[in-house]
Amino acid sequence: MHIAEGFLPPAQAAAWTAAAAPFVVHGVHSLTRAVRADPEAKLLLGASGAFCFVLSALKIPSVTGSSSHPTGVGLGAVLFRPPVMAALGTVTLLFQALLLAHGGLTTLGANVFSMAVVGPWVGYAAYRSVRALASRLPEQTSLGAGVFAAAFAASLSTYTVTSLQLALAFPDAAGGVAGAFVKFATVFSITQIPLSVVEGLVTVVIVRLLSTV
Amino acid sequence: MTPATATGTAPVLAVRDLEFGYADAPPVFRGLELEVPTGGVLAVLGPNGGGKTTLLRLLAGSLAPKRGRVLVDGEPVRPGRRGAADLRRRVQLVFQDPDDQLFSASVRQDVSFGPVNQGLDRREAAERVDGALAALGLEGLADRPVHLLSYGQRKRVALAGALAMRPSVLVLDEPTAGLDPMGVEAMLETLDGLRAGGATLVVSTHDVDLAYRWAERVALIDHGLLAEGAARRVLADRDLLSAARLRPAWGPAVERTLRKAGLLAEGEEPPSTPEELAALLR
Amino acid sequence: MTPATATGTAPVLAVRDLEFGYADAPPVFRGLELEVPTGGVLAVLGPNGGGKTTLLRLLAGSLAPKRGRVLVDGEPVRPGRRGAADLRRRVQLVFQDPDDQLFSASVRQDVSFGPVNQGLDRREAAERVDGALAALGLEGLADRPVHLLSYGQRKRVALAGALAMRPSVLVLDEPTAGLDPMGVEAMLETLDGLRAGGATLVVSTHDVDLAYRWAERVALIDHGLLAEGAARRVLADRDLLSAARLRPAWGPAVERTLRKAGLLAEGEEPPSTPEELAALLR
Amino acid sequence: MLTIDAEAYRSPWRTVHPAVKGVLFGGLLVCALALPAWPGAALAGAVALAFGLGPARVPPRKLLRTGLGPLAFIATGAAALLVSVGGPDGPIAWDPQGAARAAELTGRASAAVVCQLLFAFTTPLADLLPRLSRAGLPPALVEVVALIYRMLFVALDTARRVGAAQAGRLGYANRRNRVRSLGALGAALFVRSYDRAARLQRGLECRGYTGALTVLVDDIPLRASALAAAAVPAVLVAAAALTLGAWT
Repeated sequence: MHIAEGFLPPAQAAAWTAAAAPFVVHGVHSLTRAVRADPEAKLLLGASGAFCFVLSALKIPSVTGSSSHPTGVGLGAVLFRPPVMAALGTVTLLFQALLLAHGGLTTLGANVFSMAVVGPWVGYAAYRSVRALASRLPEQTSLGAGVFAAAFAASLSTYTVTSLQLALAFPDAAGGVAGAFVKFATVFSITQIPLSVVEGLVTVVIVRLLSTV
Repeated sequence: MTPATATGTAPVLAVRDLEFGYADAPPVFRGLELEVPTGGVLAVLGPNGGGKTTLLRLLAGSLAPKRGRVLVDGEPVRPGRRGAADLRRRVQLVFQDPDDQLFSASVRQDVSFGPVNQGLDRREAAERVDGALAALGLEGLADRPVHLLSYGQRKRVALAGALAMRPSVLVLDEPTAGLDPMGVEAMLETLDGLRAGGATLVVSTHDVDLAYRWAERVALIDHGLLAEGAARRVLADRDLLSAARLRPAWGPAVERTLRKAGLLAEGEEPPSTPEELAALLR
Repeated sequence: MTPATATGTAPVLAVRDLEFGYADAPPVFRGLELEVPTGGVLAVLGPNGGGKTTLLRLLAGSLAPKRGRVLVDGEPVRPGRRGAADLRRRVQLVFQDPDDQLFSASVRQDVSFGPVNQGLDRREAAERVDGALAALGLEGLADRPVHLLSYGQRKRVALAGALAMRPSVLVLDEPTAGLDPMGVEAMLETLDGLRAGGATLVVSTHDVDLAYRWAERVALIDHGLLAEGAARRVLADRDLLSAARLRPAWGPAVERTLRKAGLLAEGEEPPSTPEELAALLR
Repeated sequence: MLTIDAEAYRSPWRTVHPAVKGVLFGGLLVCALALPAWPGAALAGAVALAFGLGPARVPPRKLLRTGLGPLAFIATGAAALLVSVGGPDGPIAWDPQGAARAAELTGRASAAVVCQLLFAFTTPLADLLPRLSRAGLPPALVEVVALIYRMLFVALDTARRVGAAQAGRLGYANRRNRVRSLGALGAALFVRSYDRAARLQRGLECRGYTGALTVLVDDIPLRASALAAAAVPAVLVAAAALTLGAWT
């Protein structure tokens, strides 16, 4: 769920950019450090970024037809760790805005905050906690549960943050920010919740296959 | 071209008045008519970018025509998803690059992808898989990981995956591309085995020599159908070949040489490979 | 094989007593000796998996030999990184798949990588880029994005990137693979232009017909060097070809036919393509 | 292929310096966001469209088709403003000011989307990305971004072909198959992306790669006068909108 160009008031767009900036700067820092240590890292990061973009462009089947969806946020967090995802996710979102018209340039900060910062961190936290809780279960089951939790939680938290961002920008006349949050969360839940489940399942298939190669 | 020749059986696959084009580009085909006779090999020849792969994908339901119809066993394919799924079940396309088709961990798992998607039960799917592996001499590789196989072996596995669907027609995009001479021979032998079993094969290639010696019929494609007919006749026509931006084959020129020199008796088959020519001279 | 023939100039590239193998596998080469004479085309032929690409990578410094040496202009390449970098500068390898070498979205930027990386100044680098693009007839595509080019065009751009390095030797892995007949002709014409300009080309292929008509010398490779010599001589030897798991070419068999039939005068060049044979018959 | 990307390379404005296009469409974008929506955003959108469809010759149908996605988001989001929740008139009620707010938001955001799209439709990323290092971004980052841009087309191509092959074997015939096929596609894509990286590493080493991917970037002359001229439409829109606004 990408916030379109011009949808946020300028002050809020700037505020979200400022909020996302430290995470992105930190991500870029760890990225440039990796590249300096090993020239091969540059090509691996290029391939990873391309992978993230294409994954996000895959059409996930859902009840309401295919929909643009931040696919791969949870998977990326598990595969590349949240700091690197902050950088790769930002590049992906920039390319989505310029090449696919998904999301905007002034709203890039807000979208980065939800999809490249909060989503990966929540997904990664979910993955670690489920793995810790399920450590006694067989490896395949524990991995599957952890990955599903990562993808589902990343997807759902992204959607929650986006709804919150919209609520802060357009508080309800009567219900205020809380009322507006309920409105936006409801409007977008029709597509986003089933998508999160399907994305969780697809991600489990991906990781299962990758762990057998 | 008549819808179905009165003399023979109906063609297993046919396209009528087909139109197709990619976005932002002039149509590749307009009013295309083509029939694939039941049994034997139809080779589709033409330059890169001339529409060979596009035609193959249209025949196999992997692309939807803008206008016109595809007919299987004389019956038009219904438009929409159901029709496309039906067409795909009956016409299987094997891609040029096997890596486009192989995405499972093991050979057996990969070959079972189609049968499982068809909703067959375990036993029946396993039977199909074993049959396809046996037909391609892949039994020994069934449990090997796909990425450890050679290019030629991967090409075979991709073919097995299509065969396991038990299609009426097998459509192969450049089945010999990237193979070395022995690999080409082995692939042709395999396909000959399928042909002998009654299969209908549609094969794209730009190897004119190969089509001349191996296909019964050829279709020359370059943004439309330039010619269609018996391989030996069409591929001996140098004007047609040059119109299709292809180069002449050795076969026809060698045959003329031999006839001129009186080295080939009336009614004797001309040699179709350098080996046969050498044997003739001995 | 003698280190450097007393009569000619020193070979531009040579390997001496070379050993190489991949981990966990028997060695591909052991005690390999090979010389690449200055100027002209040396075709490397052999089956897939026989070591063609490995040899090419060893020649170009993309793999390090376990034992033995590579010599450029008679001088051994020093071991270690510096030596390898030096070898890579003088011997440029063009991979079969252009996407293995093209990293930039813009044709001109991609071709400029080598010269800029060598530390040339802007003006000189731009000159090199323009020269390489012109030599390959790519001037019109300089500002097109790489991802919108055809496979054949991308192959040319990869070649231009190597050419812009002004190497002593160009090593090309299957430069005609995946191209259609006209694409093959165009590529050969381009390479002929480089050959006429004095370039030394090492080209791998499994197209025996192509090597027969186009290369001066050939090396047959199948886990070691089976034979090396003048193309017309080596490729007419059917036992050698069969030892290298290759199939005979049309050329030698056709030549024998013509001589037997008295259709070729003493000292007259035999036809090397079907077109030439047809012209001869007219 | 990606429509916007392919059109950008074909654009007659490709030879214009990216900064000039950035000032033109960016200026109008700022107008759309900062001025009163009526008539500011409407004017900004109309002027941007006039430039885009006029001299920049952006094909209107492709512009519309790519704009449908963000417009759908805008419509859905704005629709939420029509109602109010938890007020005195019950849990859900029409918001009397809702229609005006929704209309304002729709107009503003649509105009902004048009400005963004027109910049993207006239500015190929191959021309834009190498210039980012001059804008102060670390060169290593710019090189990685440029690599991602090149490699994503190779990966997209792979994804399309693998997807078509799966569809041919009924991989997308029902929902269950679809989940399995998409998972297999994602895994194949990941493995192939890493293989691609290793092969490109090998290929670039042969071209002398030791860590830096520096290339020659063509100089497109950037004249101050052109930059100033590109700012004029936005200034005029702002002036017009403020004067009109003062009258009404």
